[in-house]
Amino acid sequence: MKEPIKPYGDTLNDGMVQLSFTLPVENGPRAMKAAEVYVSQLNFNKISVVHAQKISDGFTYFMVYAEANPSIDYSTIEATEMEFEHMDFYTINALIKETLNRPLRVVGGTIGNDAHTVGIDAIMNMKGYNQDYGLERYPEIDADNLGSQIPCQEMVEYAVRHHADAILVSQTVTQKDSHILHLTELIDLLDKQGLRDQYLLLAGGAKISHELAIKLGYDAGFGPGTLPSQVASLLITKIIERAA
Amino acid sequence: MKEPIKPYGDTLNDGMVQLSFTLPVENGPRAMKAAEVYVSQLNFNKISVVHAQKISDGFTYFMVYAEANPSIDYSTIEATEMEFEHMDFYTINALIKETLNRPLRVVGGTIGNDAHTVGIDAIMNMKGYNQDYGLERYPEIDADNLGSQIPCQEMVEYAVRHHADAILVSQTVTQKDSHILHLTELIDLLDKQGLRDQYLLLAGGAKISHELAIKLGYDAGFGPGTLPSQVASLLITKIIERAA
Amino acid sequence: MPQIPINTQQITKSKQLAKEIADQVQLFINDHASVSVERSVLRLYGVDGIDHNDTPLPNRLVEILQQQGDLNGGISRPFASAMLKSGLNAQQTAEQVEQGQLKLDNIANFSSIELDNREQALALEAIKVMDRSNARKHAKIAKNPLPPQPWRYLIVATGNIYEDCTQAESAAYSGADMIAVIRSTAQSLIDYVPYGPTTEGFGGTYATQANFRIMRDTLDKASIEQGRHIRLVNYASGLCMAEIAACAAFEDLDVLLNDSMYGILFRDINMQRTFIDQHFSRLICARAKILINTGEDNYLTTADAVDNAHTVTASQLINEAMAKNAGLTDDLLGLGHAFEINPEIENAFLYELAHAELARALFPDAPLKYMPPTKYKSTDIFYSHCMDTLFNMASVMTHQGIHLTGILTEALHTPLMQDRYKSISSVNYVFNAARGLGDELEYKQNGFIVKRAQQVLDEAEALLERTKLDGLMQTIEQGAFGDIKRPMEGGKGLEGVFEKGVNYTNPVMDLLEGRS
Amino acid sequence: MPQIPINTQQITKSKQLAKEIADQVQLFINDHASVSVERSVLRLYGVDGIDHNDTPLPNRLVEILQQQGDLNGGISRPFASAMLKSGLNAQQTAEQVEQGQLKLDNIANFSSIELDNREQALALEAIKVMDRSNARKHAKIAKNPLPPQPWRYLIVATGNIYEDCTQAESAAYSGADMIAVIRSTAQSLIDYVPYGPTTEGFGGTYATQANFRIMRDTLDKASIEQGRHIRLVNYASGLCMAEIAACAAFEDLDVLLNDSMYGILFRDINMQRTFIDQHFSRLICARAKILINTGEDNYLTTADAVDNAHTVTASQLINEAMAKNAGLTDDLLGLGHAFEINPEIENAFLYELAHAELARALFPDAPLKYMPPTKYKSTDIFYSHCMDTLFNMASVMTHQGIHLTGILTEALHTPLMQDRYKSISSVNYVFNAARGLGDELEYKQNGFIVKRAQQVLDEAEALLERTKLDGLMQTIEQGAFGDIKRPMEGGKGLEGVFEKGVNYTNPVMDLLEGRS
Ligand code: B12
Ligand code: B12
Ligand SMILES: Cc1ncc(COP(=O)(O)O)c(C=O)c1O
Ligand SMILES: Cc1ncc(COP(=O)(O)O)c(C=O)c1O
Repeated sequence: MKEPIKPYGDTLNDGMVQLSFTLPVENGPRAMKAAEVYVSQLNFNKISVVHAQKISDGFTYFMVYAEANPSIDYSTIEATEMEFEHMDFYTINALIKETLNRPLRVVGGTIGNDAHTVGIDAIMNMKGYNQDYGLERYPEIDADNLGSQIPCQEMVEYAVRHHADAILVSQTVTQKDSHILHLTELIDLLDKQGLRDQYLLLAGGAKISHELAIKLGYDAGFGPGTLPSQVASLLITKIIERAA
Repeated sequence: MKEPIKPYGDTLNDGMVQLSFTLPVENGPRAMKAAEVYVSQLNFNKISVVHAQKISDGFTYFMVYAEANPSIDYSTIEATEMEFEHMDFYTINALIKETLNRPLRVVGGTIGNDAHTVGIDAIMNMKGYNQDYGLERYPEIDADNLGSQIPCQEMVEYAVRHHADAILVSQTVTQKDSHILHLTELIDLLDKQGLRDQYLLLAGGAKISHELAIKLGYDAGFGPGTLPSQVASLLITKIIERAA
Repeated sequence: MPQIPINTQQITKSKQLAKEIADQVQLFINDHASVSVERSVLRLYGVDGIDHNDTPLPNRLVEILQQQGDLNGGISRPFASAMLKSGLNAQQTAEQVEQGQLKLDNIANFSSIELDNREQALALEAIKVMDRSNARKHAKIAKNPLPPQPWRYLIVATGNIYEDCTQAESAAYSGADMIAVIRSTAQSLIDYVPYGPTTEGFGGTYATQANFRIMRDTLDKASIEQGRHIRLVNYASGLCMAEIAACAAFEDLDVLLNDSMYGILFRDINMQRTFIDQHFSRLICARAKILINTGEDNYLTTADAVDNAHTVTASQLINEAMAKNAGLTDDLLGLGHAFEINPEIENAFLYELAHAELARALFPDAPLKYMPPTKYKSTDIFYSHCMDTLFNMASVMTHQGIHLTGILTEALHTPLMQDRYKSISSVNYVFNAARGLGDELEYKQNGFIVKRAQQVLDEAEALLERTKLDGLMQTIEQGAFGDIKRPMEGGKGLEGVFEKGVNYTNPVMDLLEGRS
Repeated sequence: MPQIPINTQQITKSKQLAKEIADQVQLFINDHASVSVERSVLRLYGVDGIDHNDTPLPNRLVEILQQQGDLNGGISRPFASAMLKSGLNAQQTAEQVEQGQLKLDNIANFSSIELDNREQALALEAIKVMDRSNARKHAKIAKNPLPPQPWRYLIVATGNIYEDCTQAESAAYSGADMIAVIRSTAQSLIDYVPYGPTTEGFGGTYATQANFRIMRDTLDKASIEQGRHIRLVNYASGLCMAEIAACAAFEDLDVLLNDSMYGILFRDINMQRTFIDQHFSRLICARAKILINTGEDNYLTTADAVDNAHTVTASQLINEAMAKNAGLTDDLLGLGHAFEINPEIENAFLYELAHAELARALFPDAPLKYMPPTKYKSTDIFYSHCMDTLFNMASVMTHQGIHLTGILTEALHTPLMQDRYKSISSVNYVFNAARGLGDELEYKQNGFIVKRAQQVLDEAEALLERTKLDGLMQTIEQGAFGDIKRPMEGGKGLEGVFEKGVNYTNPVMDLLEGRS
């Protein structure tokens, strides 16, 4: 059954959207007209340019409300979702013990020139995140957090040396797509050395989605608010899947 | 010469736009995907759905940054602009005296069921607006501010009775286009009675633009921040034009 | 815990002045009634519904009586007599009268004791309407308690009651404690209460009893879901103040906008009519325990908020005195004020604090209604959002009662669902982060804030002195409030005012005023 | 005007402890130097430019000396000798050395007096570099004065110096008083200062002397347009602290991020290297009157802001003591702290005020650098905007010096032009509306805020006691700051540290330390 949807302001399907942007023009009636024309090219009608403000010589900032024309069919929308049961600390440990009969070995860190470790620390360090223990705390997980700015080569060597089951990489800086650069570099390196299939590869970070991670060749991607137990659940679920 | 422009974030022509809107769907990965797909239909790429928040059962609010594709040619943009010199109190009075040799007669008010008078008061009452005297203060202007919620018929009768040169209408409430309804009602009434050309017709209000006023058949439209002296300047300029 | 040291003698004196002003007006009120007071009596007796022209029956009946020239005796006795004659209930009797099958002029048919008794019985039923509503609200609050103050008040205004419910659900989900359904523009100027559920309003939704019920049901569900009693607010002010109060009592409304002067100043409703109507409406509110909100905040939308701060204070004192004359207790007095100072004034926030603390000090037990910035809101919604954030801070710092949530799109449109969410997020953030701030601070003795509060009180006192001398009606004629002048005989609705005849009866009013 | 009553004896005691800690480290510093200290000397002597591999000449020359095994005598004397030999200026001499036409090992050719004199002359030139910069800045400020505090500090970070200028112009137009050009990620880990204008950085723009000049020119124009001196800020911390300070002195920078421990904790730079480098860099700052900003705010991004508030205080005291050891005066001490408490904590704002007032009370004459919320910023930019608005309020209330403008898109991306505008609008609004608030209020004696400030000071004092006993390096090894542990021999750049030989000369340092 079709489920056509549009943005909602205060009347179903009114299409109401708020936009703000800057145009490289000097403020004035022509600038406001330009903003309106521009927004009309974005498939909107009933365009109100409600605010125009000079913010530098030759630059004007606009606030716009407008009604979007398109309607999409929600029934056709599919998200790339991870499939795993979110288990708790005890269940996960028990399951690892049962399946592997040895600790699950995980190595993680922030690669490239990214120095943000708070995210990977939240997942790996004892303390964990939001009352949820980090992987280091799991008796059945051997977790090594290498820290930040780890060159990809070093990460791979470490994984090989320590017989890791999974490599966890964190990326926070996304300016000029630097996260994609680094994540791709790691995959390429693993590919080149024929190691890609040896490891579960997880990416995470504020702007990482599962969809993006899959697209880049990772096994899973984790965004904001991820709990360590989710990561651990996914790891053991995947390992059981692979074993089967 | 062509002047192609696009929104500017931090690199020329990056097309960066901020959007926010609500979709009538329950939050979750599918909802976020729907937001992304929706924005893609608005002619954007590199879409980041940076925030998704349930705000009611079955409603999710989204914050999005994305890069707009279109580029428009600024050299082709023309705004409907009023043409008049902005004169001061003394010049205007002198000019009225010189041209008309009698007071300029103005009647104004808020028509329809709109009760907002602060705008029309700002233009007409003694006190004026932002250190700029209101029309009542002009010795050469007879200004009658009828107040709010004036039925169109009453406004017209008053204008006829008092031999007005100009009718000034204010409209603030725009919900369900009620301003357009009222402004059109007045024009239709004047048309029907063959009185349209007898008066200078000015519209004003927070969401009135010159362009809109012209479209509706008014002589001029004034938006936020209008000063009484601008209105007076326009009036006398138009009267001189008509006389010529 | 008033933070601002204010001379208690000066407070007593100002309150005394306000009482004298109110008592003067009360003398006038006591001798007069209005069509809408009479219609309210009918509604409380159980008359509802409309005729084939969509005219509400209460209007039809009062019109009939008026056409007969018998209005100055009041509707109660003729209607009681008609009921005695018909032997039917109030609604059926009214229908018969409307259809011309029964007349309203047959008082003579019954003995004065018979009529007295019938009227008294009807009036007791009317009182029960109010008491039952109060009891039902108590029961709801016992299950889902009231949240701590400041109460987060949000408006819905789509024009369509069903769409309003959708918006209200969202507001409740995000934290609203009170939902006000804004009325369609100019409803206050129509001299009847529209009937049934409505879906077409401009800038708001018609206040009808059916709409009240629909929204109350929605909020009852939301209250259970959220575990806090979410109050319903509507507007009484206008030509039907008392009738709307009656409808509100039927439908368990918690709060009504109800000001003794708003209609006069902002709707150009005749002042005599307004004073009469507000009194009866407030009697109803007092009995049904409907909290009232007054509208002093509006003054600052037409007059400058620094220059006219004292008019707000003076008006609050007058509103309070009139409310007390109608039996309203402190806990029901949502006296209004606002955060409306031009943000470009240096130290605008200090002025705001001074004004807010003064109100707090004058009415320590009243759940003050604090209005957000509106007039100086920008079309740059980010800037407006900051203004609201400081307003939220002022509100929680100074322990306000009812917090009208400022909306970042105030200068643009009636709120969209997401606007409301964004705005209440700011309230939630600030209230949590600064909950205890007011209790941590002291204002410097002789500092700017303390001096400013004192100055406003001095000016208010002077205005009250003058008002007492000239009379309130005369002072309004001179434009003392909101920079707006209204003549005593001008404005809408004067034709609905009448002097009570010697034979005037209104046993509901008598009971409410404790006279029988 | 410290608002919080703090025991002055306790302050004196804490400052004494910090001084003892700093003096301990100073003993180590005095005996050591680093490659980057030597390179700074060369820069101040007038050596600039790069070789055919893009290696800066200061690096090449120090490398050559190191390869000869002569580094522990310092670069000054061999270089003076080379100049005597070549008879050319510093730059030309360096080029000849780089090209192998001149050696750095010929000290013996000249008498010790000749060498002393040449070194002394070079050092005096170096001092003039700093003094001239100071004079130029003074002249600019005389024409376009400094605005009142808190100074509105905004960042640009496009990666392209020219695009940065466009953004900086916009920021200045909207009210910025200080512009910081954020560095490309990981520049602090490269052991040289890149050369020339650059247009490709990640998350920021390379700090190069040419980039400094380009931005300074832009801001000079903006200062004239705006009628206030707009300061330029860049980052010293990292493997090139002292060199960047030297470059900054050439290009009239007003402010440098310059912390005695940031590099250790947040960049894993070796602590010995960092302590040595920061000292020389600060000597330069003191002479060129470059205000330093320390980085205690960073601790609260990795450690909890309530639990670790005292580490900020302790670190400020240590940073202050070390800065004083390098001759920096109070007016040049932009000691850092931050508004980083989880907004979900009840009364988070009260904690923030307590922390901000404590800093204010401890360092009454320092232009404290106050960082906005970053860690708990939401991707809902409206919510984040509210957080910044309360931060702005806290800043102006507590009289902070340098106000890092919080950006509503903090949790998303480096600021776009419009983000910066929206954010500074909030600052302008709050600063104007609440300018005098801090002077109007008093904190309740024994209230939450006063007690909290006292608690933090007590904890800081205890940490300083422990640090004094164990030594600063050991305390860092234990993870006392920012929840981060760093070993004494670990981290980057240790290889660049050397013990001063008996023949070590550094006449610039001698002059800066007042030893000659
Ligand atoms: C803290 C912080 C810092 C600290 C980092 C300290 C440290 N040791 O990590 C310091 C101050 C050092 C810093 C420096 C810089 N930062 Co910074 N920083 C932040 C800040 C404020 C918070 C990030 C954070 O800690 N979030 C909390 C954690 C818990 O969230 P998270 O990372 O998303 O992690 C969760 C999930 O994503 C997931 N996850 C994360 N990683 C992984 C990995 C795996 C395998 C899995 C399964 C899950 C997972 O699980 C976590 C828990 O739920 C953000 C702004 C913000 N509010 O987001 C800017 C921010 C990230 N920084 C930014 C920048 C640009 C920088 C600098 C480059 C600036 C500069 N030029 O100097 C520098 C240099 C850093 C570098 N070279 O990388 C930008 C990035 C812009 C962009 N999108 O490209 C931001 C967004 C600020 C901004 N608006 O400009 N920063
Ligand atoms: C003050 C105010 C009121 C006051 C009005 C008092 C009065 N006597 O005017 C009161 C409290 C009574 C009020 C009531 C209502 N209001 Co009202 N109100 C406002 C408010 C806060 C400010 C408007 C204002 O005074 N601006 C200042 C003046 C100086 O600006 P201005 O009108 O734009 O005028 C300037 C120019 O436009 C121009 N101009 C204006 N008119 C004319 C005419 C001519 C001829 C010329 C040349 C120039 C000109 O010159 C002026 C000076 O520069 C706005 C929100 C806001 N911040 O904008 C809401 C707002 C306008 N109100 C609104 C609504 C919905 C209502 C109500 C309908 C709500 C309700 N259902 O009860 C009621 C009923 C009013 C009615 N029937 O019309 C909405 C309108 C939404 C929409 N776009 O449709 C707004 C935007 C608030 C909101 N976000 O919901 N309101
Ligand atoms: C006391 C009071 N009554 C009524 C109203 C609204 O009435 P109306 O429906 O006439 O706009 C307000 C508006 O703010 C008010 O303050
Ligand atoms: C004192 C100090 N120095 C330097 C930096 C930035 O250095 P880097 O370029 O290493 O990120 C910061 C960051 O906030 C800082 O606080």
